[in-house]
Amino acid sequence: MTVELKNELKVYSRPESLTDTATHYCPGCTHGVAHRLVAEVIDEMGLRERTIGVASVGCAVFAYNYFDFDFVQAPHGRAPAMATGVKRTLPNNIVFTYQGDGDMASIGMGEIVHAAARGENITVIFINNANYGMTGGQMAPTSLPGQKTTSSPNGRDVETMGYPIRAAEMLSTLDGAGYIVRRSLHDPKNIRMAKKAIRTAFETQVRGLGFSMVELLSICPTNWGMSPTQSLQWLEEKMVPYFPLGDYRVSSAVAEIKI
Amino acid sequence: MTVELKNELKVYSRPESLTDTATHYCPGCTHGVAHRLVAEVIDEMGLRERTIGVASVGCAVFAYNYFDFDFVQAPHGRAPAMATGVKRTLPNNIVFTYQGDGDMASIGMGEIVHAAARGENITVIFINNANYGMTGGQMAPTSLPGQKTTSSPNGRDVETMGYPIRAAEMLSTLDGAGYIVRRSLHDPKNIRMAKKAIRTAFETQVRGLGFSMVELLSICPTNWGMSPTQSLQWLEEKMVPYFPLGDYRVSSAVAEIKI
Amino acid sequence: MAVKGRIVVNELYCKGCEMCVAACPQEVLALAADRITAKGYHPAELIADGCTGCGICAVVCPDAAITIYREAARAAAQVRVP
Amino acid sequence: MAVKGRIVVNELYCKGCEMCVAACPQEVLALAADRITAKGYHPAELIADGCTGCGICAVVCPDAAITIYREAARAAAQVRVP
Amino acid sequence: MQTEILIAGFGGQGVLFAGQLMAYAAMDEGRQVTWIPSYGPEMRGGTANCTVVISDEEIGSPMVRYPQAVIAMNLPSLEKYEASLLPGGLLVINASFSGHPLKRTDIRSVAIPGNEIAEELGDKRMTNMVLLGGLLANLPILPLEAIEKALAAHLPARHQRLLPLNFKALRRGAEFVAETVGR
Amino acid sequence: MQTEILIAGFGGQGVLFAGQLMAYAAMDEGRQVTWIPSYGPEMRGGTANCTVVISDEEIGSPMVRYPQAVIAMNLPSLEKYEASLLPGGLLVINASFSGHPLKRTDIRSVAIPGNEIAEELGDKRMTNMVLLGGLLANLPILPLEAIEKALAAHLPARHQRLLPLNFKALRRGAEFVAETVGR
Amino acid sequence: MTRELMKGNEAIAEAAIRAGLQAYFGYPITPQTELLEWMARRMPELGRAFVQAESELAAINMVYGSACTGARTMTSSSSPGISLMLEGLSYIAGTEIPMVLVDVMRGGPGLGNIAPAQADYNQIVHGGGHGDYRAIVLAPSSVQESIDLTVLSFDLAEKYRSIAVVLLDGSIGQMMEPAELPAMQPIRKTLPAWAASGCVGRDRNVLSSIYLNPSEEEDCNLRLMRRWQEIEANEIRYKEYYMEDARFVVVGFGSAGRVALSAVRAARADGIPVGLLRPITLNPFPIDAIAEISKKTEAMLVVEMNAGQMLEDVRLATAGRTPVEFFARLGGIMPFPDEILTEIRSLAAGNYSLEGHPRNRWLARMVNKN
Amino acid sequence: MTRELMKGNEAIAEAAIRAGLQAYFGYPITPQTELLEWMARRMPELGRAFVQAESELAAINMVYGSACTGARTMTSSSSPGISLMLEGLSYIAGTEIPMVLVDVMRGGPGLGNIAPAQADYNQIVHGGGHGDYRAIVLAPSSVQESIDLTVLSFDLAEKYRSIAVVLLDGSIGQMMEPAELPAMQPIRKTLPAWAASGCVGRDRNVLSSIYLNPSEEEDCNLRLMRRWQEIEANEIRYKEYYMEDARFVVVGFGSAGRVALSAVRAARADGIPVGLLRPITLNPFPIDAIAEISKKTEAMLVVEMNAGQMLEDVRLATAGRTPVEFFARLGGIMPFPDEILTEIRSLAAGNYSLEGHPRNRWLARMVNKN
Ligand SMILES: Cc1ncc(C[n+]2csc(CCOP(=O)(O)OP(=O)(O)O)c2C)c(N)n1
Ligand SMILES: Cc1ncc(C[n+]2csc(CCOP(=O)(O)OP(=O)(O)O)c2C)c(N)n1
Ligand code: SF4
Ligand code: SF4
Ligand code: SF4
Ligand code: SF4
Ligand code: SF4
Ligand code: SF4
Ligand SMILES: [Mg+2]
Ligand SMILES: [Mg+2]
Repeated sequence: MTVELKNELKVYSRPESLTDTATHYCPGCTHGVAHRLVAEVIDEMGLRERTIGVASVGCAVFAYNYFDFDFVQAPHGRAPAMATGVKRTLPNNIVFTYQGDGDMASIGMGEIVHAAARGENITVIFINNANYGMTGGQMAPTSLPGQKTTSSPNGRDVETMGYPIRAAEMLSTLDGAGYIVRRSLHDPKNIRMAKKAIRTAFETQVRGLGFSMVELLSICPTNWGMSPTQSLQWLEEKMVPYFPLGDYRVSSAVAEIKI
Repeated sequence: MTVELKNELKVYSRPESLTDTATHYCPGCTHGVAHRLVAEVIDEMGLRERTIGVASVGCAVFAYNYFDFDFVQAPHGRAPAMATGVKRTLPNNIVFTYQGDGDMASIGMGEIVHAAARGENITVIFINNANYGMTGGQMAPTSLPGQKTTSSPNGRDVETMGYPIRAAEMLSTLDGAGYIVRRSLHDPKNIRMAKKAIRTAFETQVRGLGFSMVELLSICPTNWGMSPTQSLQWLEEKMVPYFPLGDYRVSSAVAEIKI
Repeated sequence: MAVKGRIVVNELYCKGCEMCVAACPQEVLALAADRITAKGYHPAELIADGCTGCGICAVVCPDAAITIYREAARAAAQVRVP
Repeated sequence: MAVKGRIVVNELYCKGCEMCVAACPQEVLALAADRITAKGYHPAELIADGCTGCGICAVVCPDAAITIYREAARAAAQVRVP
Repeated sequence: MQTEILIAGFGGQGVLFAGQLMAYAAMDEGRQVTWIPSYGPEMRGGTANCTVVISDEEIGSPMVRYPQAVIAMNLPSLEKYEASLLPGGLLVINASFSGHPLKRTDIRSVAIPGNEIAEELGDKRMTNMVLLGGLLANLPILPLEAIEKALAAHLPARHQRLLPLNFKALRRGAEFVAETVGR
Repeated sequence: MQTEILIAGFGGQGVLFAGQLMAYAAMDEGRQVTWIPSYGPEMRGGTANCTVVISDEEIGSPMVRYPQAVIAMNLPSLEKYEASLLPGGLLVINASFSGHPLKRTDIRSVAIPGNEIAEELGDKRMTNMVLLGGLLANLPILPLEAIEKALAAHLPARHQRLLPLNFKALRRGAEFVAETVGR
Repeated sequence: MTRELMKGNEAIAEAAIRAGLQAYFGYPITPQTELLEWMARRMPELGRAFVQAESELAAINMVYGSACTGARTMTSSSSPGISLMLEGLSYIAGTEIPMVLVDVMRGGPGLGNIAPAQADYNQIVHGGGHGDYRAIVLAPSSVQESIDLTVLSFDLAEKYRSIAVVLLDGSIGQMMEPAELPAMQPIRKTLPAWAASGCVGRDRNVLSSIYLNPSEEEDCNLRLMRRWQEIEANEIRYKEYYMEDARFVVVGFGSAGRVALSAVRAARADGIPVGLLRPITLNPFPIDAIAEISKKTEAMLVVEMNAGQMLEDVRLATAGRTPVEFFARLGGIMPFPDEILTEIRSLAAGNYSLEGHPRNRWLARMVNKN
Repeated sequence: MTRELMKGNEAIAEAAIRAGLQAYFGYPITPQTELLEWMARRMPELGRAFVQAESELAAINMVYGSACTGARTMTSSSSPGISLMLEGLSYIAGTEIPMVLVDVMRGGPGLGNIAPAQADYNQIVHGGGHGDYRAIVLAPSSVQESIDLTVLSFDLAEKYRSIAVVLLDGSIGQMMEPAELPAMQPIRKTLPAWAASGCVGRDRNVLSSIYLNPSEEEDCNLRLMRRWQEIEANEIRYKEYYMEDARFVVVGFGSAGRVALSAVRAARADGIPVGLLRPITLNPFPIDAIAEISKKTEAMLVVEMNAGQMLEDVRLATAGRTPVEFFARLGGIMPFPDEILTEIRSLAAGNYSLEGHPRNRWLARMVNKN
């Protein structure tokens, strides 16, 4: 049906920093939400022409097709190193990586720890969806104990497969980190909080206050084998308890940022 | 001079688990102390024939020449992965890595974090001497702020070179870790405490209680440009404050171990 | 009397994930059972009066497919969305 | 009267680092200025009476070059060293 | 003699399984056979396809440039593969998705309302079987019975109860006769 | 004409610097020259050596199998390199470390109590200069003055005050005359 | 035993298990992932070691450790993942211990794509890692051959204390074909004398790739070279088709060889006297066989799914005796039989030369491809 | 300018700086470390970017990011470290952006030792990374040439949007020789159009190595191949010595070529008509020059510090026209002039053959080495 409004006003529309391209993400995948939030923040801060994104290897490997600013694409796990190279060469540009949990917390562990330890003045958007989405749902370092994946067919056995890694907590032990928080994308309230955190992270970088990372709990309906809405529920009920939302490192300087 | 004692008793001599080879270490280098302590513990626990050591790349690369049991030698930073391969294949053997701070905390960060997260049932002897000894004294992730090294000739500038990594604290955030402590080798009292910790770490492995690591603050007279005794003092005055000695993770099961 | 608003779903982007449908407090959204997009999805659409232009559907939409309009009078207030 | 002991320094291993010298509570150790080992180091040696066999020198010796002896009577007590 | 069939549609339409059934059947019939899927992130995009080659001698390429038959279960597949069909080849179209006119005039084609028939049979998931039936009726490389044997053997346990329905779907699809496309 | 000299001793005896001085001097004299050290973990073991090649034409290998001259500043070096010396070559020995008999009888050699002379001059670190002086006195490839110029130019600022002492050490060493080793 | 319809990746995994695999370490990557997933299910249920490593770098070093214990051990990956394993492979070669690597190649360079390619031939055959070392390289062209060569790879690796690589492209890994698996072999109980397994009642074993003294390193290198001479003498394998009366010969390995076979058949049907040589061991390479052929034939055609990597080895073997022409599709495209047939016809029509480089002629022909 | 006595590693570092280097990323490894240490001091004092990376893997990817901005950027390492950079190098090649890599080779395989070697020729010249790509490879044989080729490498890398490698062995890196440095070049102010530097007033630039669609990947591969044809046409460099009347020719690069020169001189003194060809670009390789020589000479001798890697490229170029013999020392040993002289004498005495493989004859001669 079509609703008629007299002298209506457009109060929200697709952010400018997104291209006019439909994503390849599965229906309901919150990678899309994370993209949108980053784009909205870049728009609101007027950073589009200054920003250089670093895509990683994962379902978001094609992020450069969806963001309307300069982008480079890193080998699996190496985005923080690549971002370091970009930022050190162009210190006045805004550089962020967009990485999945397999990319950042598994193969890319060395690079993320050292980027944080160096206080590299970059921003990391970390998508934790408790599995390797792109390759078809294998176990990630973030997969929950007992979680069934294609590489833990009987559920993750912590005795042989180890325990999930809480990246935000771990990286928060490093002095170079200015802002490290965890948020979730499972409902409007949390999505709004996620956006605020992304804003703060970019503000941290703009002010040169060191390494910033926002971990976002995200769904993978396809590999979780659930509908998008069921997935949101699973995230809230299963993931949030294991990956508590909150601020893990907010340097005093960052704490002063008012948005 | 020679002292004469009537019916004397030998109360201490070189441990059996050390070969009759003089080390290539510089005079006073506490790598030698760490070796001796490990050998004493292996002797006392009667593990010599069960133990497989994993040498890393650093001044201790030739550790296999000095320990009298089976040894393999890993690529730079990969000792925890190699140890995992050994331990998973021979679960009843005792497997430990011996790694420097460049090896473990720089290039090998990914492997050590994941070995700990997996709760890999191995022991890690981590020698923190605040620099890359073997290659001639470059900055390590553990080099102190302001510390002059051949790759930080004007002193480590935390703004551009980042902050020292406290490995014990960081790894302690991982659920797979059973025993993680930091000790120092700068005087007899601390050396005795270090030995006790090494004993506990191996007991942890023998009992199958998960990943264990003992971080040992160690001197590098040659590259620090000091005499061995000056170096011990520098360690105590400069390193200990930045790398507090103590127990960072002792699982309840490990806490029950009586030595 | 409630704010008046409306939304437009861009069918180039919409994948019929139903997240907006589930999130809409006014329950005025549903997937168009009769229609499929070029990509083969049933797109979301307004199915009843009562949209307040609250923007919640846009907040949850993973594909940034939704545009929100409000009646000028109220919109003036300009609650930043989302 | 103090425990009596003595030490033997194996010159194959000793590198004259002086850590034992610095650590010995009885100050009965010194480097042999007159002698050098095959590796070219002045080895440590006992220079005076008074060694108690406390084992501290062996505890600090990076090259496990030191063997400790004690007079049987007291040694019986067997304070594990180090 | 060698026959190459390409089956394409949305992920979830049972495209890959339909192809595997033909491969199992061909193997049981003692023929040489290869099955190869499109793989990887293409999944994400939502489309999937697989190629089945059935032959009497050692098979060369498992991938085919000009297949002898195509099952197009959705519009994008039809647009993508109509052109590649071998002249005189067979095009099986899921009519539920498109009535749009064909460009080729040198092929045989049959449009089957797969979804409708499946829903009419009471289970939307039968669409692939309906179209497979339609293919085999017009390209008799394998007897329907062989497919049914394969179904019985390889339908996941939790779906075995659907066996009869699958058979029905095959038969219903087999009732459609292809004709050469005219201007 | 090409001359190859190897200088070996403990780390810290100034072996590498002595070689570099010859290289600087040779360069200033307009000769071709290469200097190459032993490098890497060998340091740890405590021994160090370097090879200097001085020539009138483009130099091939900077490493040498049979040097024409060897300065052995300690016992291990003497044992290691005596054998490699070219027949008729010159062996300069730091007598402070060894009086032990030579095996070769086809070479010239000179034993100089380097440490004693250095300590007598008041600075143990002069040992390398004493032996270098001894070498150049018996293998006149470079004038002592050239070495002195190099010293003045390359002695670290903090050691410049030791310049005269270095000169003295060179001269003292140059007073020793080599003779062919007899049985 | 009976034939089953199996996916290449899964067939290789099960074949390795039945060959007595004791430990598997790997990391997911398309188009190899099904192999890891099969191991993830089967190895634990058999009580054997399986670890999904944090990276390929970790995986190869886990294999390194496992191989040091004398166990049958392996990993698998695809192009970018293999590049990350090269340091480890060089160490393993230098340590002279056996291991098996399965490489399911995809399109490159870089992230490239996941379609089938053969562009890592040089990396695997001519030593991607640092230092002088060689690996035995086996190249299957079907699911059945993948099974057979996987089993063989373990035996060869152990016989020569060498790395053995099973090298295939994504299409073989992803394809289903009927094939027969071997019977389950029992796990070897005795350990090799060199294994690091605890020095019970023997002197310690040390396994390392370090020889600080160059002359000892030279000895190690010479030992490796001489072992390789043995391998060259004993292990060269290849398959010939229609060679009796062939005046033209196509050379291709793996999928390219398989596709070429269709083209050769078609050409034979046209009466063109063409044969096919399909190398099965890419290393050691069938140099003498090709040299012999080059003495008897008018011209040869090398077909690859890369820009002419094996081509150079073929040219080296022919030593300028016979013109060698080249055809390839790149970047994940498999050549189609009709394309190769066209090339064969052109060859038979006398379009070949000893001058210049065949790659340049091919590039000229590729001008209006795509 | 005046000659200074400089260590190879430091001379290369300063030469790169004077060539306008904007960013350096590296990790310590013997025998390359002095290069990094020089950068650690000089780059910050010039206000340019220097990062001691956490690993070679990180270093090459920092370079990747930096190169994407259009800056002059480089890294340096030695054998094992280079193996860790191969995935990144493949990505950089696939992204078609310029960068410079300095590889100071040491003894291998594995950890091996730190003595001078040339055993990574194949890794660098024949693509150690996955996929079809090539890098321009320059091989200096002295400190002066190291300086000159380092400067050249930046120009070539940018001209062809290619990786340029300066490949040397530890002895050149560690050796001091008198040499002359170039004047300091100003840093380029303008950015190339393709650079990712912020999309101010232009459409966005995206730099990646992905072509999910195989036919686009094929286009990329073909584009790389055609660019390489240009490079082959324009950039081949080599140096000839005593070639006029040479009936025998020695071929060697870098240090091996340098040592061979002493031997050739000595042989000439003995009246043996022998010359030397020293390839300076190992990639592209002086194929035609060698082909020409092979037409005019009785026999050739390849001398390397590896087990015969460049040897195969020389044999390929000679296409069986001329016997090629081989001599090498391995594992960190530099051949000595007298050894090569012996080989030249033997060659002149007629000890050469077209049959069999020269490597096998050399191995036979190596029986009682060491
Ligand atoms: C070196 C390397 N190893 C493995 C892969 C295969 N690979 C592609 S994406 C991926 C995992 C991605 O998972 P994650 O980072 O969690 O992203 P998601 O898809 O879940 O968003 C892997 C293993 C690769 N491309 N490169
Ligand atoms: C892949 C690789 N990179 C670099 C090196 C060079 N390297 C050898 S030891 C070492 C650092 C060792 O430092 P650390 O681990 O702190 O040990 P230490 O010598 O201080 O005890 C480095 C960088 C190497 N051998 N391999
Ligand atoms: S696979 Fe999972 S993560 Fe990837 S796009 Fe689909 S839903 Fe999103
Ligand atoms: S360099 Fe430092 S760490 Fe290495 S042996 Fe010498 S003192 Fe010890
Ligand atoms: S949330 Fe967006 S994509 Fe999903 S159904 Fe609603 S409009 Fe379509
Ligand atoms: S704007 Fe608010 S009321 Fe209107 S459709 Fe969206 S969610 Fe429902
Ligand atoms: S501590 Fe050991 S090595 Fe050092 S001087 Fe004393 S005995 Fe010698
Ligand atoms: S045993 Fe004790 S008293 Fe005796 S020398 Fe050693 S430290 Fe001194
Ligand atoms: Mg993920
Ligand atoms: Mg260290």
